[in-house]
Amino acid sequence: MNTSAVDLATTFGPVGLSTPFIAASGCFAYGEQFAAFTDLSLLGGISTKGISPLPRYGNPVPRICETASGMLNSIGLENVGLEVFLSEKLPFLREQGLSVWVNFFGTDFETYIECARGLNRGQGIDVLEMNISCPNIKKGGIEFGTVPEVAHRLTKACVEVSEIPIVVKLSPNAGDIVGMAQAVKEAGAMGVSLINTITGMAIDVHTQMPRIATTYGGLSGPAIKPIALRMVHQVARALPGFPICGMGGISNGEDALEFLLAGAHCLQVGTACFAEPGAIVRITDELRNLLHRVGFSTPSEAVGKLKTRPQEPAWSA
Amino acid sequence: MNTSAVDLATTFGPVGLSTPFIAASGCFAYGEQFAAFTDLSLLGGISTKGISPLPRYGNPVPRICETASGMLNSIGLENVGLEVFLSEKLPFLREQGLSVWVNFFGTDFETYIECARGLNRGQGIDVLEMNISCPNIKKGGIEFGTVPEVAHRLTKACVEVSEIPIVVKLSPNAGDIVGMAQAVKEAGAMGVSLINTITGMAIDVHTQMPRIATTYGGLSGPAIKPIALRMVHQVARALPGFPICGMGGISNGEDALEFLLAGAHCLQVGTACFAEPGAIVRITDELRNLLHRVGFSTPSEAVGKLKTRPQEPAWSA
Amino acid sequence: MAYEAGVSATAFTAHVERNRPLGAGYFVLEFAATCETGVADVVPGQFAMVRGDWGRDLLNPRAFSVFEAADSRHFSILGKVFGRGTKRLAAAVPGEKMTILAPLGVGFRPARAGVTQLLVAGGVGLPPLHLQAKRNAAAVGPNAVEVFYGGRTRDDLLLLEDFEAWGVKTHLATEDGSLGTRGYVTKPLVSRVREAAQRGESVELLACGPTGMLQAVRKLGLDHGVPTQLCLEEHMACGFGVCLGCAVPVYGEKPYRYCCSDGPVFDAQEVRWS
Amino acid sequence: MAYEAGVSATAFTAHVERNRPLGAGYFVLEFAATCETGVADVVPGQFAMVRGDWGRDLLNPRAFSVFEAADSRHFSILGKVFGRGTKRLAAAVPGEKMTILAPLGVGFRPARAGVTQLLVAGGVGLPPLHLQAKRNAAAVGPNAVEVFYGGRTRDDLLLLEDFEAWGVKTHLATEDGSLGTRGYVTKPLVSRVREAAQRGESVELLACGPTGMLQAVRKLGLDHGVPTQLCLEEHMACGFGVCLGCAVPVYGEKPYRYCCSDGPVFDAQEVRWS
Ligand SMILES: Cc1cc2nc3c(=O)[nH]c(=O)nc-3n(C[C@H](O)[C@H](O)[C@H](O)COP(=O)(O)OP(=O)(O)OC[C@H]3O[C@@H](n4cnc5c(N)ncnc54)[C@H](O)[C@@H]3O)c2cc1C
Ligand SMILES: Cc1cc2nc3c(=O)[nH]c(=O)nc-3n(C[C@H](O)[C@H](O)[C@H](O)COP(=O)(O)OP(=O)(O)OC[C@H]3O[C@@H](n4cnc5c(N)ncnc54)[C@H](O)[C@@H]3O)c2cc1C
Ligand SMILES: Cc1cc2nc3c(=O)[nH]c(=O)nc-3n(C[C@H](O)[C@H](O)[C@H](O)COP(=O)(O)O)c2cc1C
Ligand SMILES: Cc1cc2nc3c(=O)[nH]c(=O)nc-3n(C[C@H](O)[C@H](O)[C@H](O)COP(=O)(O)O)c2cc1C
Ligand code: FES
Ligand code: FES
Repeated sequence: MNTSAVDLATTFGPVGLSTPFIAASGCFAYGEQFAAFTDLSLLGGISTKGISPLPRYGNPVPRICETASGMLNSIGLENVGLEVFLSEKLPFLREQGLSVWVNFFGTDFETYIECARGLNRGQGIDVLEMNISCPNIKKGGIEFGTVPEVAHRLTKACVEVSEIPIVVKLSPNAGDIVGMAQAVKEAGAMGVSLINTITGMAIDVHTQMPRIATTYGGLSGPAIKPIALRMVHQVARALPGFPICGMGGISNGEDALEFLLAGAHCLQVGTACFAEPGAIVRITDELRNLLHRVGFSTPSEAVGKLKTRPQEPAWSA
Repeated sequence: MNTSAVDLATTFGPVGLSTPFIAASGCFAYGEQFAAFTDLSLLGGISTKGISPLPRYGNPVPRICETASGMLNSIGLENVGLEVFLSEKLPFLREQGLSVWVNFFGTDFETYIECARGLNRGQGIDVLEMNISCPNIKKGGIEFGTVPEVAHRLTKACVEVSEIPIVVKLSPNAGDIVGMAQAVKEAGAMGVSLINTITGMAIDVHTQMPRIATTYGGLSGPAIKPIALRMVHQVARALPGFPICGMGGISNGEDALEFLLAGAHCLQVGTACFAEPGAIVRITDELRNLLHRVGFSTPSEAVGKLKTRPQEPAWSA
Repeated sequence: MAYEAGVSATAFTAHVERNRPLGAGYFVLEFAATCETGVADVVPGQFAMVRGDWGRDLLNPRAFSVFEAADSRHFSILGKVFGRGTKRLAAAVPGEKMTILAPLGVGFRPARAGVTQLLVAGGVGLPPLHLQAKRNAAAVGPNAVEVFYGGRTRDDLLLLEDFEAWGVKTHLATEDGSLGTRGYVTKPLVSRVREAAQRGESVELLACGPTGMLQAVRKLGLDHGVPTQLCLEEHMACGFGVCLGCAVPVYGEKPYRYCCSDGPVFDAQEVRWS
Repeated sequence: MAYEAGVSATAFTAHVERNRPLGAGYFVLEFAATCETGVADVVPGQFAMVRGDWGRDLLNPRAFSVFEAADSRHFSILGKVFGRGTKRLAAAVPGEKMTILAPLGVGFRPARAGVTQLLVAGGVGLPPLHLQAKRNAAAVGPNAVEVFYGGRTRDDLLLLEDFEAWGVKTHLATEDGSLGTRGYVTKPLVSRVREAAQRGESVELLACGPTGMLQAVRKLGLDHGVPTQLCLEEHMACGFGVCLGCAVPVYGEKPYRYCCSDGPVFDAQEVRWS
């Protein structure tokens, strides 16, 4: 198949990407380990494990469990912290020739702002991806991700201290995803990432205990794809042109194209990388072939191109 | 295995059930077709396809599609209407010796009340299951299922005209499931059913059209089980003792016990019945064996018996 | 009207006895049921819902016309690799356990003396018409049926030797002209229907295949006033009338009937297609 | 400290060459990789992440100790049917394609002259210690290792003939007394450790098996000041240090290390178990 006519390069707001695929936050650590298994230069970008001002050591075990076509995790936002990230992890990422997205969070307004400000000291960061859905943080964390007004204030405060564009990663646990997107857009976010994991639970009936130590965890993988796709479509329709980075269960080229058609401008792949470290490279090839087959020559041509069904003939009775 | 010691009979508020299993609304029609494939008397009960005051003919096709470990549907609440239900469907149900739950809905306050009042004319109905999550109804339907204050008023209005206990079926699309449960409880609901389907979407990349005619549909099946279980647990913890009918992806005995442990008093099985009309009978046997194995002699003994994990030893550093 | 079997469907377990690849992604799966079933009384056009031990990923069973039913324990389906489910089925090995619901739905009307049934099959629409041809060639005589069979290329035209053995006349068409008429199967069909009209011969049309073909056959039947039965496909979750997923737009009192329980065979006049 | 291999893991495709059932749900799967891999250099205790073509239902690969590695293209695992994944693996047929990541993690320290390694295996904890016994019996001598092997019943004690062939001494225990000492394998182990202390013999403990057994071995090692390595199990999504799912509570600067990349073999002193 002659797919050389397809050029996968694209843009996400002001950010240029060699492909629409970003490795999803929390699923690629800081990229180093993947270098052994896959050619990092074939990715469009990497979103790092969420960074907080201070290091965090994460939640008790067990932290993960498998569910039907999905998995639950409660890692507890473990990360090396801002300073170690800047000095030990960022240089490696910067050298890979791909778009560097730093996912970050705080535990309150002050630490969010502190983290955004601190990351602006780093060289070569393209996007700050602000995670406002921290189910595993106790104090008030839930409001950042579910109350539009709070999200608005938080976003605004971080945008004010950042030269690097801020993309807000929304929580699917919000009742009104469009309201959330609108709120952060008005606060100056460059775009939104959606969706983060959906809060879920599993029980071991033999021990009668929750399967993960924190009782609840975040559901990811193919199981959530229909929900993710719907949310991307809702936001894309409500806020035309506003950059959306879509994710949730993408595991092959068709999944990827579904998200583009629904209105995502670029994509993240998370859970699929665990079982198959080369997943993104395979999916990239599959998308290239598929775009060619259905007649698009770039990913951006496909963005939001969902067709409406022909109306059924009117009912005669 | 001697499982005769396990007695599956249980109660749901004032309603006695021979087993905790109710066939889920919309997945068993009015029960007739299943009689050819399974022994209806082995079920605890049946919840009917949702009934509205007037017949409804449903949505354009395609109405269903498969997703990873789940399916989307947009049937459009097609049903025979109140009068035909009472005269042609209810008599059959009443004769099966099981608990009769009539799922119902309206398109506004008046038609909800009209339907609840009308169903009170029927003989042998144990529960009116009020569906307040009608994603496929255009006008304002969404508010019934997502705004606690509106749900409260609607429930109260229906409770006032009904001798038959009303159980409100909650929508997982609500941002605050506990707030919804609380609101309908205070309005006089006897209990809650949760969860209904989660709004989702799928796209056929070859035609670039939505896979179901209405673009969005309701996601059901094992994919949603972790989310359903979490919501049951949240409501059970917040409203101890308040009857909860749990559902969402139950397909075997372990799934059923998970829902009981999380706090559901009885259970519904929907999607699993399509691939296997005898699914509920199999699951009932599996639950009986499992209760015996883990040491419960009735389902109600297991309700809410989730154990907490032992604390991890303190961190020494 | 279409014809319904007297025997009702049951749910049963069956083992794959044989998986016979026919080339180009087509395969015949032969099943042995673990108990007595109603499949022996199948009416061509009736179908089975089939599901393997596939875990929860592929949730819904798949619908297949009953291709052949030797006795109450043995039957087969003819499929083609299309998506995830048919890929699994094509790879099924002898001994593999499947869950089956069959025979379901309403099938084709049998042939009767004096009326020639023109059986129009496109691609994977062959199985019910293959069975209809076999049954009626035996019961009424080889001239009671004629087969119009179209595909993309010659590899899509299967089991032609069977029709020959039964003495049933075939009219073949391929889009690439590699076998029979070049173009759609409706080309030879139109000539045949015109010819029948000129000769005052009674014919009826029975069709199964892609939607485009069915639309053309429907129009042909309606235009010429020829009784026409169409075997339709809709996405199905249950196959026995409870999910209401498989609606077919119809003319009449209600806007929809159900592919699984009112069909899959419908009268062309009833189907509400623009 | 535990011992890390010099060769790094790769992701590759392998086909099942043979599926050898060992009774009581145990099985050995022999794989042939489609390319050169690093498995030949495996250190006992290192593991493989294994996943079949299972659809999306079972999302995560499963971890298995490398049981044997003949050369850079051939290796095997020894498993036991436990849940959905091992059920699938137990039913794997020759030719079936699997995706593999191996060899991963940090394995056991090799034996050296003058120190007897007491290898403590419980149930499905056998594979890495079977390999350790074989390697070290050959490299250092049969007396360099002794095997303590426990199970519920005699059917759980596999491949005893191998140890005999290598000249390696075994101490067996079954909970029901059907073979060896009745009770836990720690019973003969405790006597052996006491005996060594009395004789001034240098020993170290290497253990793999159920958590209860590992806790007992850990306590024994710490109480007697005997160097002890434990091969741990944690739920894993990736197997190579990126999901952070497989945390192991440890003493030290940080509260957790990772079973897949820092282990699965840990020093007993490091493990933070109450
Ligand atoms: C009454 C009836 C009889 C049929 N007889 C045959 C037959 O004899 N031989 C044969 O090869 N095929 C037959 N089909 C079509 C067959 O059911 C589909 O090809 C098959 O479902 C595709 O499944 P898949 O898993 O490969 O595709 P996927 O794309 O994975 O299917 C996804 C979902 O869509 C449904 N679906 C996809 N295509 C169709 C379709 N064309 N019709 C209905 N549902 C579909 C599937 O059942 C499944 O639920 C029949 C369909 C119907 C309704
Ligand atoms: C480093 C390591 C080496 C192992 N070596 C072997 C071996 O050589 N032979 C063998 O039979 N087993 C071994 N195991 C255990 C094996 O991975 C589990 O038995 C297997 O994952 C159970 O899978 P399942 O699909 O049958 O169970 P399910 O209950 O379906 O598994 C569900 C999920 O839980 C995980 N899980 C369940 N039990 C365990 C467990 N004990 N450890 C880790 N994850 C678990 C699964 O991997 C899966 O993600 C090893 C585990 C680890 C971590
Ligand atoms: C183990 C794990 C850890 C994650 N950690 C983070 C994180 O630190 N920050 C964040 O914004 N999202 C995190 N996510 C969410 C993913 O980035 C992604 O939004 C989600 O998993 C859905 O995509 P997927 O189905 O492709 O995995 C994590 C997901 C997983 C599975
Ligand atoms: C085809 C279909 C039709 C449904 N119709 C209704 C309905 O009429 N009223 C209602 O309250 N729920 C309806 N439901 C939701 C189910 O009753 C149930 O809440 C949901 O499917 C989750 O359970 P499950 O995963 O076991 O199917 C329907 C579900 C399906 C799949
Ligand atoms: S397939 Fe369920 S009603 Fe027809
Ligand atoms: S299994 Fe993913 S970090 Fe260890």
